[in-house]
Amino acid sequence: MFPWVNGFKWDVGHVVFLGAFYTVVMIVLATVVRAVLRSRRHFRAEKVDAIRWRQDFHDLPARDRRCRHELNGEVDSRLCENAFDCRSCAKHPEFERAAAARTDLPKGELFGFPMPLDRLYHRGHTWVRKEQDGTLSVGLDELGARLIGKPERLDLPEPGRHVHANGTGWSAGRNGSMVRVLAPIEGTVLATGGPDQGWYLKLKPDTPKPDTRHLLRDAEAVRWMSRELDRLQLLTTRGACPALADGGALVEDLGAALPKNEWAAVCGEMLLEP
Amino acid sequence: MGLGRRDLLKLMGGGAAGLFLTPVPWRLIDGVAIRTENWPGVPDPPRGEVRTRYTTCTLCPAACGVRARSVVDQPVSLAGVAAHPTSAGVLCAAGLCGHHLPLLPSRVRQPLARRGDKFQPVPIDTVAAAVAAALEDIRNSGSAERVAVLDARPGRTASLIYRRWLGTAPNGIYLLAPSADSSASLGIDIARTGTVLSFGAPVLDGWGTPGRVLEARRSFRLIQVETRQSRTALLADGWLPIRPGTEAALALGIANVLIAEKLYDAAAARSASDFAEYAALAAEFPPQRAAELTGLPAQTIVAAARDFVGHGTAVAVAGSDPGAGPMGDGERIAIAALNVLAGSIGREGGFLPRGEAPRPPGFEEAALAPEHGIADAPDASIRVLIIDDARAAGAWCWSAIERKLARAHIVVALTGSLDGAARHADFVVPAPAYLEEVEDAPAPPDVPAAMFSLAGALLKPPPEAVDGVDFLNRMAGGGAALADVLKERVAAIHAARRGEVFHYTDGARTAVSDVKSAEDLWKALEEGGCWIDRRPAPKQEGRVTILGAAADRVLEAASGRLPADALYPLALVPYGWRGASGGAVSPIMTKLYQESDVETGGDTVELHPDTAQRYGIADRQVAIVQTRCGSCRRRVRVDDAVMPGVIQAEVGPSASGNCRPEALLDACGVAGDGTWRLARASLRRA
Amino acid sequence: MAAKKPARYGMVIDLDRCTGCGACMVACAIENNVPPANPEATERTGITWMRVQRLGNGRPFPDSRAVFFPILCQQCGHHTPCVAVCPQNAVEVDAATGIVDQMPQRCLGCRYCMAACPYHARYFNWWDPAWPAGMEKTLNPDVAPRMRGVVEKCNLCHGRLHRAQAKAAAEGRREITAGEYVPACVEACPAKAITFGDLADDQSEVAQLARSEGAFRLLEKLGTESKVYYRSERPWVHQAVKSGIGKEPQRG
Amino acid sequence: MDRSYIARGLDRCATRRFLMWLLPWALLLAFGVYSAGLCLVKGLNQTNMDNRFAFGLWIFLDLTVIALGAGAFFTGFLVYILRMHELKAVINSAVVIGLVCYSGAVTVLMVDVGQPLRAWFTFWHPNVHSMLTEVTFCITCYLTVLAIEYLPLLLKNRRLRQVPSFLVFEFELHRVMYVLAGVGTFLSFFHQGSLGGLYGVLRGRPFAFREALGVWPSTFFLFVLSAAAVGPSFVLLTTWLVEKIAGHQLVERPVMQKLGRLSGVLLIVYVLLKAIDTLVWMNRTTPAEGFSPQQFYGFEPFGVWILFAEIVVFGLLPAVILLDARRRRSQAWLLTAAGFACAGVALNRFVMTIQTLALPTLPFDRFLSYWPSWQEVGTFLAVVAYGVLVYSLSYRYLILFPQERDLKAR
Repeated sequence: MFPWVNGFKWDVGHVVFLGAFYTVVMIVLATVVRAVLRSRRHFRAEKVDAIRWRQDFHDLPARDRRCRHELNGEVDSRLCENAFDCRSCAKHPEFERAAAARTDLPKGELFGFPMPLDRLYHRGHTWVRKEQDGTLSVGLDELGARLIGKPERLDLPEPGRHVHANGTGWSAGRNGSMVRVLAPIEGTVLATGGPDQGWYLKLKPDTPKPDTRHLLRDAEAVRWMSRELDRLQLLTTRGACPALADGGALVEDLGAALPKNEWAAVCGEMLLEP
Repeated sequence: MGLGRRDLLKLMGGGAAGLFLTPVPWRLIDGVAIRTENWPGVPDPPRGEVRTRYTTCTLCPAACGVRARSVVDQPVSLAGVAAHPTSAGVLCAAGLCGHHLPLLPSRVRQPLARRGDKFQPVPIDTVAAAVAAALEDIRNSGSAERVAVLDARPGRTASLIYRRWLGTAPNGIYLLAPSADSSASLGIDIARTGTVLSFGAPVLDGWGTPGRVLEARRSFRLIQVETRQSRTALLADGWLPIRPGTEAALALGIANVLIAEKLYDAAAARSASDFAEYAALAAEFPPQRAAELTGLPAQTIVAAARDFVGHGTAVAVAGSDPGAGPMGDGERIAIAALNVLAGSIGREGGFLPRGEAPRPPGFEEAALAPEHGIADAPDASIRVLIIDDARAAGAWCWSAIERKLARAHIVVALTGSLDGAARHADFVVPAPAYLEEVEDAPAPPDVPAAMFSLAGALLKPPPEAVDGVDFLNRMAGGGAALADVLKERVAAIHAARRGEVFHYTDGARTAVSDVKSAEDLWKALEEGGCWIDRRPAPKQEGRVTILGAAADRVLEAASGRLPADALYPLALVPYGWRGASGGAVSPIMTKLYQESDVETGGDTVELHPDTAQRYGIADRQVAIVQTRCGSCRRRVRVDDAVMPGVIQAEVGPSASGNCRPEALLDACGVAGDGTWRLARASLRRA
Repeated sequence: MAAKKPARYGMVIDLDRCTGCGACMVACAIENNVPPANPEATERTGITWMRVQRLGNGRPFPDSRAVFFPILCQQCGHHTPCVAVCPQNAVEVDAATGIVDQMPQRCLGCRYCMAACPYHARYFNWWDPAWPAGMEKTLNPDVAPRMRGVVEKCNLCHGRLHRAQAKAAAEGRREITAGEYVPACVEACPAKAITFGDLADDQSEVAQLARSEGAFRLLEKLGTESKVYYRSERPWVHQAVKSGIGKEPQRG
Repeated sequence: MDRSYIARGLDRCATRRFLMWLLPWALLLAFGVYSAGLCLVKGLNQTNMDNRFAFGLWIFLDLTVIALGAGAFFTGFLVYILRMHELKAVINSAVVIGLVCYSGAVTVLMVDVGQPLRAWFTFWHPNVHSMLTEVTFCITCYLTVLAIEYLPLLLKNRRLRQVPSFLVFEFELHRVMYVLAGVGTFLSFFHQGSLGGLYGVLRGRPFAFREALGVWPSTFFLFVLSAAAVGPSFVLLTTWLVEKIAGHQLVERPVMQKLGRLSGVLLIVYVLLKAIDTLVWMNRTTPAEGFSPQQFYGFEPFGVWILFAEIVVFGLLPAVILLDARRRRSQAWLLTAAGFACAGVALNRFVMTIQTLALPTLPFDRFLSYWPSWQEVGTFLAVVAYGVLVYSLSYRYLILFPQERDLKAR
């Protein structure tokens, strides 16, 4: 084992064999140590949320990773490569330019499903609204709200904490399982609300003019939402339970309507948590 | 700045990590390795001053010289004494582990009395009193009941003391243990022998004095007459596999050829008073008939006869197998007769008469009870039977002894360990075991010169040990101890000024005449030595008788021992190995009977493949051997060296428990001539 | 004086002399503190550094003949099968004596060496070594008994070699003389069937016997250069050894 | 109630039902641990091995199990080194199988040696020329590697990944996986090989002894090859088995066929080389050692048929089937062939270990028979039970088949 241990010989066999052995040990050790150090660094750099989202996104089934422009019909089939952050997407501006002539003005509701257009929508079913005071309020859109219904537990970030776009905004507990809600945009938490206030977070944006290119607005948002409703429909009917009540209107509280497991699965699907 | 717990932990962690870069932990592990290499938990051999001590082996009549390597006083290994005049530096397997015998689990450490089939400790005086009472009763009642000593090792000084005591005891009778070689007055000049014709004698396997015989092996031809392919048969120059129990027939067949072809020694024949009668008897066994009886081809018998006398002095020896007991007188005589024909009695290389170590005063033959075989004692006649050293003589068929016992009887066994015949005793007297007592060893039966060796005591006997002489003295209320008588005898030897002393320590020899005093002689013998008489000059006997009154017994033996028997078609042939068939053996002997091909073990029988097939028994299956007298379970070994129609059964220790030969030997049953070496048997799968 | 060339201790066993009495086995067991067989042991789980086997000529009665084959570690001098396989150097060939040494205290009991040995001369301690109560005091002080779970085998009576060397050293000699070192089995053999000595010394009796007519080694073609020779005058023995395996031995 | 531990959207049976499934295996494990305990406490006299049959059931099964576990390294090699991404569908499962097989084998080896407390001497005083040393070093290293490869699967568990540091660490580990896969391949190559060398070097066992190519006997390479060939087959079989038990598809069929094809290709090469090796052994190696091959097959029941079965029935036949695309498409053919391939390798290991020891080498030897004692069997069953338990738990709480959710969605 070592030169000073009984039985060790300085012959080719020993040197080659033990050499190989120690190399292997070193490589394995180095690999693991590297992994540890790097993860420590990420940890320090508060990259956790980013990484989590990247992982989640990677684990999402293909059908949930469609590019927004596919939804718009501006491209027939495209998977998003930037984890739904169009700001870092090379192709996004091109699509935008191509779609500059978007004219159709949608109305603020969908099958009696309120869809206020004064705000920007995130694909995790949250919205952002720029307030006069320059803060941003963040909330759950109607679908999200009905999905979660009345949360039994609500883990909101304490004021002063910084949230990242696509990071965990907050998580809500229902039916004994938690579901995390993605933050639509980065900013520092000023105040926290809840289902009753109609908003969940008040954020102080990092920059006076926050970049919101990655969020859905107007018609695009509506199209997306209608597709989301179809998805939900699909999901819930697979579980053969009434998600859409009479006339295709979404029931008030899916959390109550769906059996626990189904609900958890549906939440995961809709709120982009694999 | 304060040092937080966190920093402290970090420091410790770093320290631990750093430690691994230093040789310290590795050295520690190496230390552990070396420590664990010397694992404890196994017996630790006692250390101490290593000495070499000498004694003489008394486990069998061969009386081999023994060199004992001892740690302090405990012998840890035994070996032969190089250049020993008779044993020639040889010890047999049994002798090599003799130092285990005093430590056997079956060792007897205090006197025992039988209660039902258990033994319970009793004071020695109770035993002595019981025997004394019985003696008194015989004396007073004047009945014809006998007082007997059954001596497994005749010819010792102790034997003389027994015989003297029996001379005075009421109806005393001195019995030689069955299969014990009697203190015959003829030895064989084996070094000069031309041919040895052995009828079942294990010549190369512990017969006579192994060292002496094996040393001479190259110089004599060996013809082995034996049903079984024994080790001797394997190494013999010729093997005559005869049907069981037809030794006498073959002997007479050979005699027939010798006489017919005038190959015999005419002078020797003339000296025989009843040669004509013998010749007439032999005439009834022409090769043809002998062939029919023995199952050998006639020409083989003729060839054997010519071979026998064709190479210098020829001796014919009758075997007594350690497991199977002695041969019948008929066979013995028929075989002995061949020596007369060969003229080997009293000739160089033949049988030489030999004397005996001088006896101390008071032991003249007249004063002693004569030697008898067990057969000589009338049935149901023995009231008191004292067995000396039950384990020494090999296996006994207990029923042969039992039938001699009176209805009310006392059997006292003097023994070191509770096994062999001792298990049948009413009282067991804890005799000193091998190496525990100073005793003497007489000349080995095959040695042509008188000898006397002392076996010095290397170990202390247990406090309650009582030897035979001591026991007699306790009954008689006093008398000389064995040691004193031995001293007297040594004094007598010294006084005779004959022969020389061989010193085990340095292999030197000193003429007795040069030994200053009897004390010096005693000292020399006790610290390892033996006295050898000068070789007697060869001289032909005057008149000899060949058959004597035994003609009919010879005829009976010669016409075959095993008459056909429809119910019991097979022949059961027990056999044993010297030093192991008698009783419990050193546990090391497992190597021989369990972990090698040397012995098959006392729980097996061997069959020829055809025999096995006929009875539908496969190798290693268990079978039951059934005879008219009993039965026993044995594991079958199929071996095509076995004669078809024969069951070979080893008598001795076995993997499946200690040695209990009785089952088999009792199944053999005692024949008319008092032997049990053969029986008709049948076989069935268990 | 010039350093003597290393010894190659070996032996020649005369099969025509071996009576199969087993004295060698007993002497070996006593010398080397080999325990008696455990009551549950079979012929295949006992320990016999020296083991007398029986080789038959395979012919039926009355033509059947047999020889006794004392089998011990053959002290292979080349390609020593057990040395190469031991994972932790518990077996090594002593350069000075040519003796294949087993270090039970180093052995972990993987038994790979036993699978490797074509002579089946290696034995595993399936049980704790046990002697009847009180018999421990008859153990040989020069040899440590082996613990359960390790492999052991004949080392030509190591204890005796050391004793001889110690004696020589005490008398200020470098080398031990021929007769000084003799293994227990050789000393014990009543038939003097075993000749022991230094095969490297051409003058030695053993070397001459090894070269003599009728001498052979087991599995010679394996090229293990074993240092245990056998000899026999009997042609059928050579025949049986040459023909090797293939037919069941007749003895059950 | 363990829902929160099960990844979202995976169908897993109710907890109670799962426990019922675990129960018998747990009992089996307990029994096995008991028998192993007997062997450790009372010693190996509890087994039916002996001085002549120094190796028995355990070594045979160790060799087999490790060969079957080769799927782990080989699939890893294909995915991370050769970048066959479609095989990602089974890589996780393969890793678990590998971990189970290797850890099981090593545990049994620990019971098999007479002085387990000294096992580490092999590291401390290594004899680098011994195949067993190579095996010991490589297997222990590889077991560590497997454990590290298993770690990400574990950390990806729905509950555990809530812990941020776990999440990040898993992420980082995943990125260096190709290094570990490489190391694993290297190690596996050597120990699979040296397991073959184990017997090939036994000059004293002419039945097993083989000519050396370089420092290794031919069996070294045959073992590597056969292990690589049978690894995918075993992964295929287990996947199918799990599908049957779980009651729904876990892997896309093309992936299975791909595995089958890989097996087939390697198997045909192996059979070819094996045949050549056998011929060389018969006509060169054995005669040179003074034996004739017929002698070895003269002892019933181990006649020539065993050679035929090993090379043709369980070698050539499955290879041909697996190479035929049409047959491969039929599940039945695919699985039968895979089964045969595994059986073939098992038979090869059996011949190498058991038959080698059963055959005599000296004229007065007997042909030996050996039957394992219940303690031996029990100890092995413990490994099987342990394997099933670990796999079941992994299957329930970890994501072994990434395609499962999508397949379910369809």
